[in-house]
Amino acid sequence: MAESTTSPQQQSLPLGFVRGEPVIDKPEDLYIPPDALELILESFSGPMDLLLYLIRRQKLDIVDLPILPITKQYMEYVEMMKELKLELAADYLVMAAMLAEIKSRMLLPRPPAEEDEEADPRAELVRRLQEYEAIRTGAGYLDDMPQTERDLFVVHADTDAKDFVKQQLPDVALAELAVAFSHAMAQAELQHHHQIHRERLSTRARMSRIIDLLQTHQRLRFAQLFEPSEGKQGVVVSFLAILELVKEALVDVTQVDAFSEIHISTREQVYAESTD
Amino acid sequence: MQNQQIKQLIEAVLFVAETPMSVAQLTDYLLEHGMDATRKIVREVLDELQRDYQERGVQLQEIASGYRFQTRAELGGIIASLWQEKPPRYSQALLETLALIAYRQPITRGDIEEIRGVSVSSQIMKTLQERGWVKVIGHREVPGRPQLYATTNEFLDYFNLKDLSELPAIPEPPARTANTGPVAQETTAETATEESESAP
Amino acid sequence: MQNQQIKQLIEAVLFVAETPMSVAQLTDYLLEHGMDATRKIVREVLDELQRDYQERGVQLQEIASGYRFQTRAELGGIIASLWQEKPPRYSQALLETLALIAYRQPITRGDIEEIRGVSVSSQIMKTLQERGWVKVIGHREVPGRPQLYATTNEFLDYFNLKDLSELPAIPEPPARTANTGPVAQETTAETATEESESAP
Repeated sequence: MAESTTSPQQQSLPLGFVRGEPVIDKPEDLYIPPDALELILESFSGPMDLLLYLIRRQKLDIVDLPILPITKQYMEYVEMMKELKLELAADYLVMAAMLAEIKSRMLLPRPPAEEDEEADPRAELVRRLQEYEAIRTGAGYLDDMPQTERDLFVVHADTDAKDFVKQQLPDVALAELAVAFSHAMAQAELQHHHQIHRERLSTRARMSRIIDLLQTHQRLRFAQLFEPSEGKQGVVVSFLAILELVKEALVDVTQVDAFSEIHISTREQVYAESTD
Repeated sequence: MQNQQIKQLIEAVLFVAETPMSVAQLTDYLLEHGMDATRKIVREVLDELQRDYQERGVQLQEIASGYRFQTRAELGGIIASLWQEKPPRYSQALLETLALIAYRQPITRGDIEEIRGVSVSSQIMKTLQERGWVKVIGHREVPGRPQLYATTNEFLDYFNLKDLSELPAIPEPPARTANTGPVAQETTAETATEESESAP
Repeated sequence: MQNQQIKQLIEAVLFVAETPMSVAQLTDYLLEHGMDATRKIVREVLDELQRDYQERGVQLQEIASGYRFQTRAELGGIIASLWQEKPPRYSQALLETLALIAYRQPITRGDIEEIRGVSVSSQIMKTLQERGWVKVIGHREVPGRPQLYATTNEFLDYFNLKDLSELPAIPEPPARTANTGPVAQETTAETATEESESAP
């Protein structure tokens, strides 16, 4: 068992391999302990592997395969495998049947009228053995190639570059905003079935500005909210903004006496004073 | 030759190691692999490597926990773009919320929800405020004292606007005069505009 | 000076990139950063870097999907011991299956079974596909439409190959005997693939 962990190395003339390890020469000799035998038998990667092993062990020529002795030896191995109840048996039995068939065809007398081209019953098996042997060689080449994670390692250097990666913020185009607005309004129109008036933007903006001012000045004189330089239109906008703010219950407008100074304060402010 | 191999090995190990390696760790590592190394030798090799990489795209840097290879400091900014992702896109919900705040300010979340017919997620309001485009400018004095939202100067700057009056005009909502059939009601703002344009 | 900077940048990028980078990718990257680069320049810089690292502990290797820095192959065993885990070893059955796909692609599972004389375990095909070494590239148009397997660039990368022609040659498959059936189709498919692969 300990042998199975030793590192594999290809021999010059491999007879067979147990997971890449060269196989001892005479597995059929009885002195081999059953454990080892099982290990060897289990290690054939298939019937072709076993067959190739048998041929190579006896230094036989694949092309002129002596089918009788090979079939006999092959069957011996398969019997051993059956005794050891190895699961692989099915594929090996298919091969056994094929060998038996070739053997019987070789024993039959050849009809004289056959063409020259008439295949040797062994031809197909020989072809497969040759191809299998080529592939085994290829598998060996692959195993010998320098492999990532085994023979070489991809390397990386550290970098502080990731610190420079900025989180990108989405871009929005002004037109997108207008489209989004009209989309939202169209939705509202469909949902609520009531008329939504187009508002004067400047009024809305002015409302924001007044509330903003009220954040810093608790009370504002009415006159402070009008900028003469804005002209008549500016006065109207400011006035509309104040009315709208009152309507939306955002500000309070107070006047102590008729014609006295009018004051604007936030509702919040009034609320705070009254509870004090 | 032995020294050449030690140098190659130290170099490779430093490039492969996940963490920086100290002189002591490197020396132990070499000794474990049967190499005749001392701290002095290792230190000399590290000095040599540092010189070798002086003008290269990566450099051997000594930091508190040992030595490591890292990219040249000046290249950081350019290399960063290897990890730079394309900017994400805002959702339609966010854009509509922003548009409503821009065109209808000051406005409460409730107002926005009423117009859009769906609730506005806190995440959207948070994103807009973090971006610096929207701020709370007060409360409406009604039960619950909802916050009033307005756009900021940063918002104007981003969209290259002098003031809100420069926001693009938006299509009038579809007219609902008495003799317009049920179809007109349901047309979207866009088609309504086309209609009014094609009308003589 | 410009060239010196391009070289440092390519070197640094290759050392930090998560995947190998091709000449085209590197050229695009440089152009995006306002550097005056052509594929020819990039190729020259890569050649120069390969020479610079010839005798070092790490080397610049060209593989199927581009260039990457990796440790010197001779140091493999020693460096592997930095990690506790043993490097992966693959069974003879897996290697034979992989070799069949690599050398005889495109190939069906039935072909593999015929040559190996055993049914191919699903586990092996799963492992090969999970490792990204093998993929299905189509079907053979015969009854049952069996899937055709081929190897991937990751396979080449893993085995340190630029393309399939770098695999050591094995004997060509022996011609089938005259009275064996439907093979003609297969051979045409194979030569077609080889042609397209050898074209750069």
